[in-house]
Amino acid sequence: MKITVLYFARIKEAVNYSTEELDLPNDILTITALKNWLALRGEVWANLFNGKQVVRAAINHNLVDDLAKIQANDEVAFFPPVTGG
Amino acid sequence: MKITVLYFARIKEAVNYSTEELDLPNDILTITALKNWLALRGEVWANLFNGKQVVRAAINHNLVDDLAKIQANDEVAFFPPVTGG
Amino acid sequence: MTVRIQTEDFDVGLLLNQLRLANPGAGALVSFVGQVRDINDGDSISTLTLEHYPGMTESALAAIKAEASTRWDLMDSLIIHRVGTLKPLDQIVLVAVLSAHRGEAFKACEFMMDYLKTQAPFWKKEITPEGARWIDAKLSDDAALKRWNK
Amino acid sequence: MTVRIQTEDFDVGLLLNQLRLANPGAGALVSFVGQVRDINDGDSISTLTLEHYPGMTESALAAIKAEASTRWDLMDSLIIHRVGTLKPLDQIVLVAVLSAHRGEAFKACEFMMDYLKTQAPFWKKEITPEGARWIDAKLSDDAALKRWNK
Repeated sequence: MKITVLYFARIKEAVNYSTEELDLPNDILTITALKNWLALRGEVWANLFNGKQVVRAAINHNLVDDLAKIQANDEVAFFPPVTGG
Repeated sequence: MKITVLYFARIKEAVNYSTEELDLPNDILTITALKNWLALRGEVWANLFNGKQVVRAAINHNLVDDLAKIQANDEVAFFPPVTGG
Repeated sequence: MTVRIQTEDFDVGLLLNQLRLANPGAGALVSFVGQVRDINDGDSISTLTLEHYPGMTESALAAIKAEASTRWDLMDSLIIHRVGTLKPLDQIVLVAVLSAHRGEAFKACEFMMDYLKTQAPFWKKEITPEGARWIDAKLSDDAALKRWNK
Repeated sequence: MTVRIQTEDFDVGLLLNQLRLANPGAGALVSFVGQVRDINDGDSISTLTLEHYPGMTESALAAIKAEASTRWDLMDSLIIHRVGTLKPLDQIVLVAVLSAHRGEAFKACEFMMDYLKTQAPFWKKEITPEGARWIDAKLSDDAALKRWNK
Protein backbone atom coordinates (compact mmCIF):
# COMPACT_ATOMS: atom_id res chain seq x y z
CA MET A 1 0.00 0.00 0.00
CA LYS A 2 1.04 3.58 -0.58
CA ILE A 3 1.66 6.00 2.26
CA THR A 4 3.32 9.36 2.78
CA VAL A 5 6.06 9.61 5.40
CA LEU A 6 7.23 12.86 6.99
CA TYR A 7 10.34 13.46 9.11
CA PHE A 8 10.91 16.31 11.53
CA ALA A 9 13.65 17.99 13.56
CA ARG A 10 16.79 15.96 14.19
CA ILE A 11 15.36 12.98 12.30
CA LYS A 12 14.75 15.13 9.23
CA GLU A 13 18.34 16.39 9.49
CA ALA A 14 19.72 12.86 9.82
CA VAL A 15 17.84 11.40 6.83
CA ASN A 16 18.36 14.68 4.97
CA TYR A 17 14.87 15.07 3.60
CA SER A 18 11.45 15.85 5.02
CA THR A 19 8.96 13.74 3.09
CA GLU A 20 8.69 10.72 0.81
CA GLU A 21 6.01 8.58 -0.80
CA LEU A 22 6.40 4.90 0.00
CA ASP A 23 4.84 1.75 -1.42
CA LEU A 24 5.02 -0.66 1.50
CA PRO A 25 5.45 -4.45 1.23
CA ASN A 26 2.31 -6.35 2.24
CA ASP A 27 3.65 -7.35 5.64
CA ILE A 28 4.36 -3.81 6.86
CA LEU A 29 1.18 -3.10 8.78
CA THR A 30 2.23 -1.31 11.97
CA ILE A 31 4.53 1.51 13.06
CA THR A 32 6.90 -1.07 14.54
CA ALA A 33 7.08 -2.97 11.25
CA LEU A 34 7.63 0.25 9.33
CA LYS A 35 10.42 1.34 11.70
CA ASN A 36 12.15 -2.05 11.34
CA TRP A 37 11.82 -1.90 7.56
CA LEU A 38 13.25 1.63 7.40
CA ALA A 39 16.14 0.53 9.65
CA LEU A 40 17.28 -1.81 6.83
CA ARG A 41 18.13 1.15 4.59
CA GLY A 42 21.62 1.65 6.00
CA GLU A 43 23.57 2.92 8.95
CA VAL A 44 21.86 6.30 9.35
CA TRP A 45 18.45 4.64 9.23
CA ALA A 46 19.46 1.79 11.49
CA ASN A 47 20.71 4.28 14.10
CA LEU A 48 17.41 6.11 14.00
CA PHE A 49 15.00 3.21 13.88
CA ASN A 50 16.70 0.32 15.69
CA GLY A 51 14.87 1.25 18.88
CA LYS A 52 17.88 2.73 20.69
CA GLN A 53 16.51 6.25 20.50
CA VAL A 54 13.00 7.46 21.11
CA VAL A 55 11.22 8.16 17.83
CA ARG A 56 7.61 9.27 18.21
CA ALA A 57 5.09 8.58 15.47
CA ALA A 58 1.87 10.17 14.28
CA ILE A 59 -0.67 8.82 11.82
CA ASN A 60 -2.84 11.39 10.10
CA HIS A 61 -1.90 14.01 12.72
CA ASN A 62 -2.62 11.82 15.76
CA LEU A 63 0.15 10.73 18.11
CA VAL A 64 0.19 6.92 18.13
CA ASP A 65 2.19 4.19 19.82
CA ASP A 66 4.27 1.69 17.89
CA LEU A 67 1.52 -0.93 17.79
CA ALA A 68 -0.75 1.37 15.76
CA LYS A 69 -1.91 -0.03 12.40
CA ILE A 70 -1.07 1.71 9.13
CA GLN A 71 -3.63 1.95 6.34
CA ALA A 72 -3.36 2.87 2.67
CA ASN A 73 -2.93 6.61 2.03
CA ASP A 74 -2.04 7.33 5.63
CA GLU A 75 0.26 10.23 6.43
CA VAL A 76 2.84 8.81 8.82
CA ALA A 77 5.25 11.13 10.62
CA PHE A 78 8.38 10.35 12.63
CA PHE A 79 9.92 12.84 15.04
CA PRO A 80 11.79 13.17 18.34
CA PRO A 81 9.88 13.80 21.58
CA VAL A 82 8.32 17.25 21.29
CA THR A 83 9.76 20.34 23.01
CA GLY A 84 7.41 23.25 22.43
CA GLY A 85 6.02 25.81 24.83
CA MET B 1 -3.99 51.20 78.88
CA LYS B 2 -4.66 53.28 75.81
CA ILE B 3 -5.23 51.73 72.39
CA THR B 4 -6.62 52.75 69.04
CA VAL B 5 -9.48 50.72 67.59
CA LEU B 6 -10.45 50.68 63.90
CA TYR B 7 -13.62 49.29 62.33
CA PHE B 8 -14.08 48.30 58.69
CA ALA B 9 -16.78 47.39 56.18
CA ARG B 10 -20.13 46.30 57.60
CA ILE B 11 -18.84 46.67 61.16
CA LYS B 12 -17.87 50.27 60.51
CA GLU B 13 -21.33 50.89 59.05
CA ALA B 14 -23.03 49.28 62.06
CA VAL B 15 -21.13 51.22 64.70
CA ASN B 16 -21.20 54.30 62.47
CA TYR B 17 -17.61 55.36 62.88
CA SER B 18 -14.25 54.08 61.78
CA THR B 19 -11.86 54.75 64.60
CA GLU B 20 -11.70 55.59 68.30
CA GLU B 21 -9.14 55.97 71.06
CA LEU B 22 -9.91 53.79 74.08
CA ASP B 23 -8.55 53.67 77.60
CA LEU B 24 -9.10 50.05 78.61
CA PRO B 25 -9.85 48.80 82.13
CA ASN B 26 -6.97 46.82 83.62
CA ASP B 27 -8.60 43.44 83.08
CA ILE B 28 -9.05 43.81 79.30
CA LEU B 29 -5.95 42.04 78.06
CA THR B 30 -7.03 39.98 75.05
CA ILE B 31 -9.13 40.34 71.92
CA THR B 32 -11.82 38.17 73.51
CA ALA B 33 -11.96 40.40 76.57
CA LEU B 34 -12.09 43.52 74.39
CA LYS B 35 -14.95 42.06 72.30
CA ASN B 36 -16.91 41.18 75.44
CA TRP B 37 -16.33 44.63 76.86
CA LEU B 38 -17.46 46.35 73.62
CA ALA B 39 -20.57 44.12 73.54
CA LEU B 40 -21.72 45.83 76.78
CA ARG B 41 -22.17 49.15 74.96
CA GLY B 42 -25.68 48.36 73.70
CA GLU B 43 -27.67 46.36 71.22
CA VAL B 44 -25.69 47.23 68.07
CA TRP B 45 -22.44 46.37 69.83
CA ALA B 46 -23.86 43.24 71.44
CA ASN B 47 -25.04 41.99 68.04
CA LEU B 48 -21.58 42.51 66.59
CA PHE B 49 -19.44 41.24 69.44
CA ASN B 50 -21.49 38.57 71.23
CA GLY B 51 -19.79 35.86 69.14
CA LYS B 52 -22.77 35.10 66.89
CA GLN B 53 -21.07 36.57 63.85
CA VAL B 54 -17.52 36.18 62.67
CA VAL B 55 -15.49 39.29 63.49
CA ARG B 56 -11.83 39.06 62.55
CA ALA B 57 -9.22 41.04 64.43
CA ALA B 58 -5.81 42.48 63.67
CA ILE B 59 -3.26 43.94 66.06
CA ASN B 60 -0.74 46.35 64.54
CA HIS B 61 -1.60 45.12 61.04
CA ASN B 62 -1.28 41.40 61.81
CA LEU B 63 -4.26 39.08 61.68
CA VAL B 64 -4.65 37.50 65.12
CA ASP B 65 -6.98 35.06 66.81
CA ASP B 66 -9.15 35.99 69.76
CA LEU B 67 -6.64 34.79 72.35
CA ALA B 68 -4.07 37.35 71.21
CA LYS B 69 -2.83 39.74 73.90
CA ILE B 70 -3.33 43.49 73.64
CA GLN B 71 -0.59 45.89 74.73
CA ALA B 72 -0.55 49.62 75.37
CA ASN B 73 -0.61 51.77 72.22
CA ASP B 74 -1.66 48.84 70.01
CA GLU B 75 -3.72 49.51 66.92
CA VAL B 76 -6.55 46.97 67.08
CA ALA B 77 -8.85 46.50 64.09
CA PHE B 78 -12.17 44.66 63.81
CA PHE B 79 -13.61 43.61 60.46
CA PRO B 80 -15.64 40.91 58.69
CA PRO B 81 -13.89 38.05 56.89
CA VAL B 82 -12.01 39.57 53.95
CA THR B 83 -13.26 39.42 50.36
CA GLY B 84 -10.64 40.92 48.06
CA GLY B 85 -9.19 39.66 44.83
CA MET C 1 9.18 43.05 43.80
CA THR C 2 6.22 45.40 43.61
CA VAL C 3 3.02 45.72 45.63
CA ARG C 4 0.58 48.48 44.73
CA ILE C 5 -2.84 49.49 46.04
CA GLN C 6 -4.43 52.06 43.78
CA THR C 7 -7.73 53.48 42.59
CA GLU C 8 -6.55 53.83 38.95
CA ASP C 9 -6.73 51.08 36.37
CA PHE C 10 -3.53 49.28 35.34
CA ASP C 11 -2.10 48.17 32.00
CA VAL C 12 -1.60 44.41 32.18
CA GLY C 13 0.34 44.17 28.93
CA LEU C 14 2.79 46.88 29.97
CA LEU C 15 3.30 45.43 33.45
CA LEU C 16 3.81 41.87 32.23
CA ASN C 17 6.28 43.04 29.59
CA GLN C 18 8.27 45.05 32.14
CA LEU C 19 8.45 42.08 34.49
CA ARG C 20 9.43 39.69 31.72
CA LEU C 21 11.98 41.87 29.91
CA ALA C 22 13.83 42.72 33.14
CA ASN C 23 14.55 39.02 33.69
CA PRO C 24 16.19 37.36 30.68
CA GLY C 25 16.79 34.18 32.69
CA ALA C 26 13.07 33.66 33.22
CA GLY C 27 11.20 31.30 30.93
CA ALA C 28 7.75 31.35 32.55
CA LEU C 29 5.36 34.16 33.40
CA VAL C 30 2.04 33.22 35.01
CA SER C 31 -0.52 35.88 35.77
CA PHE C 32 -3.99 36.24 37.21
CA VAL C 33 -6.35 39.09 36.37
CA GLY C 34 -9.59 39.44 38.29
CA GLN C 35 -12.40 41.49 36.80
CA VAL C 36 -15.76 42.73 38.09
CA ARG C 37 -18.47 40.37 36.81
CA ASP C 38 -21.72 41.80 35.44
CA ILE C 39 -23.85 39.35 37.43
CA ASN C 40 -23.27 37.97 40.92
CA ASP C 41 -25.56 35.57 42.76
CA GLY C 42 -28.17 36.13 40.05
CA ASP C 43 -28.33 39.92 40.34
CA SER C 44 -26.87 42.38 37.87
CA ILE C 45 -24.13 44.52 39.34
CA SER C 46 -24.10 48.31 38.91
CA THR C 47 -20.95 49.01 40.87
CA LEU C 48 -18.54 47.25 43.16
CA THR C 49 -16.79 49.23 45.89
CA LEU C 50 -13.61 47.94 47.44
CA GLU C 51 -12.69 49.11 50.92
CA HIS C 52 -9.35 48.25 52.49
CA TYR C 53 -7.24 48.82 55.58
CA PRO C 54 -4.45 51.17 54.53
CA GLY C 55 -1.15 50.12 56.01
CA MET C 56 -2.20 46.59 56.84
CA THR C 57 -3.06 45.86 53.21
CA GLU C 58 0.41 46.73 52.00
CA SER C 59 2.09 44.68 54.72
CA ALA C 60 -0.24 41.69 54.15
CA LEU C 61 0.49 41.68 50.41
CA ALA C 62 4.23 42.07 50.99
CA ALA C 63 4.07 39.12 53.41
CA ILE C 64 2.24 37.02 50.81
CA LYS C 65 4.89 37.79 48.21
CA ALA C 66 7.69 37.06 50.67
CA GLU C 67 6.14 33.73 51.67
CA ALA C 68 5.77 32.70 48.01
CA SER C 69 9.45 33.54 47.46
CA THR C 70 10.53 31.29 50.31
CA ARG C 71 8.43 28.39 49.01
CA TRP C 72 9.39 28.56 45.33
CA ASP C 73 12.34 29.71 43.26
CA LEU C 74 10.91 32.89 41.75
CA MET C 75 12.67 35.62 39.79
CA ASP C 76 10.13 38.35 40.47
CA SER C 77 6.48 38.89 41.26
CA LEU C 78 3.91 41.65 41.28
CA ILE C 79 0.63 42.37 43.06
CA ILE C 80 -1.59 45.28 42.04
CA HIS C 81 -4.99 45.64 43.67
CA ARG C 82 -7.51 48.37 43.06
CA VAL C 83 -9.72 50.00 45.67
CA GLY C 84 -12.64 52.41 45.34
CA THR C 85 -15.69 52.09 43.14
CA LEU C 86 -15.52 49.89 40.05
CA LYS C 87 -18.03 48.76 37.44
CA PRO C 88 -18.51 45.49 35.55
CA LEU C 89 -15.54 44.55 33.33
CA ASP C 90 -13.18 46.74 35.34
CA GLN C 91 -9.98 45.05 36.41
CA ILE C 92 -9.66 44.45 40.16
CA VAL C 93 -6.37 42.68 40.69
CA LEU C 94 -3.25 41.52 38.91
CA VAL C 95 -0.90 38.94 40.37
CA ALA C 96 2.05 37.95 38.19
CA VAL C 97 4.90 35.56 38.92
CA LEU C 98 8.08 35.08 36.92
CA SER C 99 10.22 31.97 37.24
CA ALA C 100 12.74 29.93 35.29
CA HIS C 101 10.18 27.14 34.82
CA ARG C 102 6.42 27.01 34.66
CA GLY C 103 5.57 24.63 37.51
CA GLU C 104 6.80 27.00 40.20
CA ALA C 105 5.23 30.04 38.55
CA PHE C 106 1.79 28.38 38.40
CA LYS C 107 1.93 27.21 42.01
CA ALA C 108 3.20 30.52 43.36
CA CYS C 109 0.61 32.57 41.47
CA GLU C 110 -2.31 30.44 42.70
CA PHE C 111 -0.87 30.44 46.23
CA MET C 112 -0.63 34.23 46.21
CA MET C 113 -4.24 34.56 45.04
CA ASP C 114 -5.50 32.09 47.64
CA TYR C 115 -3.67 34.01 50.37
CA LEU C 116 -4.78 37.38 49.06
CA LYS C 117 -8.43 36.23 49.07
CA THR C 118 -8.31 35.15 52.69
CA GLN C 119 -5.59 37.21 54.39
CA ALA C 120 -5.51 40.65 52.81
CA PRO C 121 -7.89 43.22 54.32
CA PHE C 122 -10.18 44.06 51.42
CA TRP C 123 -13.97 44.11 51.53
CA LYS C 124 -16.40 44.31 48.62
CA LYS C 125 -19.78 45.98 48.55
CA GLU C 126 -21.92 45.72 45.45
CA ILE C 127 -24.82 47.83 44.25
CA THR C 128 -27.58 45.82 42.56
CA PRO C 129 -31.16 46.70 41.56
CA GLU C 130 -32.10 45.30 45.01
CA GLY C 131 -29.83 47.76 46.76
CA ALA C 132 -26.38 47.65 48.32
CA ARG C 133 -24.92 44.53 49.89
CA TRP C 134 -21.60 43.46 51.33
CA ILE C 135 -20.19 40.36 49.72
CA ASP C 136 -19.71 37.48 52.14
CA ALA C 137 -16.43 35.63 52.35
CA LYS C 138 -16.57 32.21 50.69
CA LEU C 139 -15.94 28.93 52.46
CA SER C 140 -14.35 27.72 49.21
CA ASP C 141 -11.63 30.35 49.66
CA ASP C 142 -10.78 29.02 53.11
CA ALA C 143 -10.68 25.51 51.64
CA ALA C 144 -8.39 26.70 48.85
CA LEU C 145 -6.03 28.19 51.42
CA LYS C 146 -5.79 24.97 53.45
CA ARG C 147 -4.21 23.16 50.51
CA TRP C 148 -1.04 25.19 51.06
CA ASN C 149 -0.51 24.20 54.68
CA LYS C 150 2.96 22.80 55.04
CA MET D 1 -11.86 29.83 21.10
CA THR D 2 -8.69 30.67 19.22
CA VAL D 3 -5.60 28.67 18.28
CA ARG D 4 -2.89 30.39 16.29
CA ILE D 5 0.54 29.31 15.04
CA GLN D 6 2.49 32.27 13.75
CA THR D 7 5.96 33.65 13.13
CA GLU D 8 5.03 37.20 14.25
CA ASP D 9 5.11 38.39 17.83
CA PHE D 10 1.83 38.88 19.71
CA ASP D 11 0.47 41.58 22.02
CA VAL D 12 -0.35 39.93 25.34
CA GLY D 13 -2.12 42.96 26.79
CA LEU D 14 -4.37 43.33 23.76
CA LEU D 15 -5.21 39.63 23.61
CA LEU D 16 -5.98 39.33 27.32
CA ASN D 17 -8.17 42.43 27.21
CA GLN D 18 -10.11 41.12 24.21
CA LEU D 19 -10.69 37.79 25.91
CA ARG D 20 -11.74 39.41 29.18
CA LEU D 21 -13.97 42.16 27.81
CA ALA D 22 -15.91 39.75 25.60
CA ASN D 23 -17.00 37.81 28.68
CA PRO D 24 -18.60 40.00 31.34
CA GLY D 25 -19.60 36.93 33.35
CA ALA D 26 -15.99 35.89 33.82
CA GLY D 27 -14.18 36.83 37.00
CA ALA D 28 -10.86 35.07 36.50
CA LEU D 29 -8.27 35.24 33.73
CA VAL D 30 -5.16 33.10 34.10
CA SER D 31 -2.40 33.28 31.52
CA PHE D 32 0.98 31.80 30.80
CA VAL D 33 3.64 33.52 28.70
CA GLY D 34 6.80 31.63 27.77
CA GLN D 35 9.86 33.57 26.69
CA VAL D 36 13.24 32.60 25.24
CA ARG D 37 15.80 32.56 28.05
CA ASP D 38 19.22 34.10 27.51
CA ILE D 39 21.02 31.11 29.04
CA ASN D 40 20.11 27.43 28.81
CA ASP D 41 22.07 24.57 30.36
CA GLY D 42 24.86 27.02 31.13
CA ASP D 43 25.34 28.32 27.58
CA SER D 44 24.26 31.69 26.28
CA ILE D 45 21.64 31.47 23.56
CA SER D 46 21.99 33.41 20.31
CA THR D 47 18.80 32.19 18.67
CA LEU D 48 16.12 29.59 19.19
CA THR D 49 14.40 28.10 16.16
CA LEU D 50 11.02 26.43 16.50
CA GLU D 51 10.02 23.84 13.94
CA HIS D 52 6.53 22.36 13.88
CA TYR D 53 4.32 19.96 11.96
CA PRO D 54 1.81 22.13 10.08
CA GLY D 55 -1.65 20.63 10.22
CA MET D 56 -0.97 18.36 13.16
CA THR D 57 0.04 21.29 15.38
CA GLU D 58 -3.28 23.05 14.89
CA SER D 59 -5.28 19.90 15.52
CA ALA D 60 -3.22 18.98 18.60
CA LEU D 61 -3.71 22.44 20.12
CA ALA D 62 -7.44 22.40 19.30
CA ALA D 63 -7.69 19.00 20.99
CA ILE D 64 -5.92 20.32 24.09
CA LYS D 65 -8.34 23.24 24.32
CA ALA D 66 -11.33 20.97 23.79
CA GLU D 67 -10.15 18.55 26.48
CA ALA D 68 -9.67 21.42 28.95
CA SER D 69 -13.21 22.59 28.21
CA THR D 70 -14.65 19.17 29.00
CA ARG D 71 -12.77 18.99 32.30
CA TRP D 72 -13.48 22.49 33.60
CA ASP D 73 -16.19 25.10 33.25
CA LEU D 74 -14.39 27.65 31.08
CA MET D 75 -15.78 30.70 29.31
CA ASP D 76 -13.05 30.98 26.70
CA SER D 77 -9.42 30.15 26.10
CA LEU D 78 -6.63 31.02 23.74
CA ILE D 79 -3.39 29.43 22.54
CA ILE D 80 -0.86 31.34 20.46
CA HIS D 81 2.47 29.70 19.65
CA ARG D 82 5.26 31.13 17.57
CA VAL D 83 7.46 29.23 15.13
CA GLY D 84 10.57 30.26 13.26
CA THR D 85 13.73 31.85 14.63
CA LEU D 86 13.52 33.78 17.89
CA LYS D 87 16.06 35.45 20.16
CA PRO D 88 16.37 35.79 23.95
CA LEU D 89 13.45 37.70 25.55
CA ASP D 90 11.19 36.98 22.58
CA GLN D 91 7.79 35.61 23.49
CA ILE D 92 7.21 31.98 22.47
CA VAL D 93 3.75 31.07 23.65
CA LEU D 94 0.63 32.49 25.26
CA VAL D 95 -2.03 30.30 26.86
CA ALA D 96 -4.92 32.15 28.48
CA VAL D 97 -8.01 30.77 30.19
CA LEU D 98 -11.10 32.66 31.27
CA SER D 99 -13.53 31.29 33.84
CA ALA D 100 -16.10 32.46 36.37
CA HIS D 101 -13.79 31.52 39.25
CA ARG D 102 -10.05 31.28 39.64
CA GLY D 103 -9.59 27.64 40.66
CA GLU D 104 -10.76 26.29 37.32
CA ALA D 105 -8.82 28.87 35.33
CA PHE D 106 -5.55 28.02 37.12
CA LYS D 107 -6.01 24.28 36.66
CA ALA D 108 -7.05 24.53 33.02
CA CYS D 109 -4.17 26.85 32.09
CA GLU D 110 -1.55 24.61 33.69
CA PHE D 111 -3.17 21.53 32.14
CA MET D 112 -3.05 23.12 28.70
CA MET D 113 0.63 24.00 29.09
CA ASP D 114 1.51 20.50 30.32
CA TYR D 115 -0.30 18.97 27.33
CA LEU D 116 1.20 21.44 24.89
CA LYS D 117 4.71 20.65 26.15
CA THR D 118 4.29 16.90 25.62
CA GLN D 119 1.68 16.47 22.87
CA ALA D 120 2.00 19.31 20.39
CA PRO D 121 4.53 18.77 17.59
CA PHE D 122 7.04 21.56 18.16
CA TRP D 123 10.82 21.14 18.29
CA LYS D 124 13.41 23.63 19.47
CA LYS D 125 16.94 24.08 18.17
CA GLU D 126 19.21 26.59 19.81
CA ILE D 127 22.35 28.28 18.57
CA THR D 128 25.02 28.78 21.24
CA PRO D 129 28.71 29.72 21.08
CA GLU D 130 29.32 25.93 20.99
CA GLY D 131 27.18 25.56 17.86
CA ALA D 132 23.65 24.39 17.12
CA ARG D 133 21.84 21.81 19.24
CA TRP D 134 18.37 20.37 19.42
CA ILE D 135 16.76 20.69 22.82
CA ASP D 136 15.89 17.36 24.40
CA ALA D 137 12.45 16.70 25.80
CA LYS D 138 12.36 16.80 29.59
CA LEU D 139 11.35 13.90 31.80
CA SER D 140 9.85 16.50 34.15
CA ASP D 141 7.35 17.40 31.43
CA ASP D 142 6.18 13.81 31.16
CA ALA D 143 5.86 13.69 34.93
CA ALA D 144 3.84 16.93 34.88
CA LEU D 145 1.48 15.41 32.33
CA LYS D 146 0.83 12.28 34.39
CA ARG D 147 -0.74 14.34 37.17
CA TRP D 148 -3.73 14.97 34.91
CA ASN D 149 -4.55 11.31 34.28
CA LYS D 150 -8.15 10.69 35.14
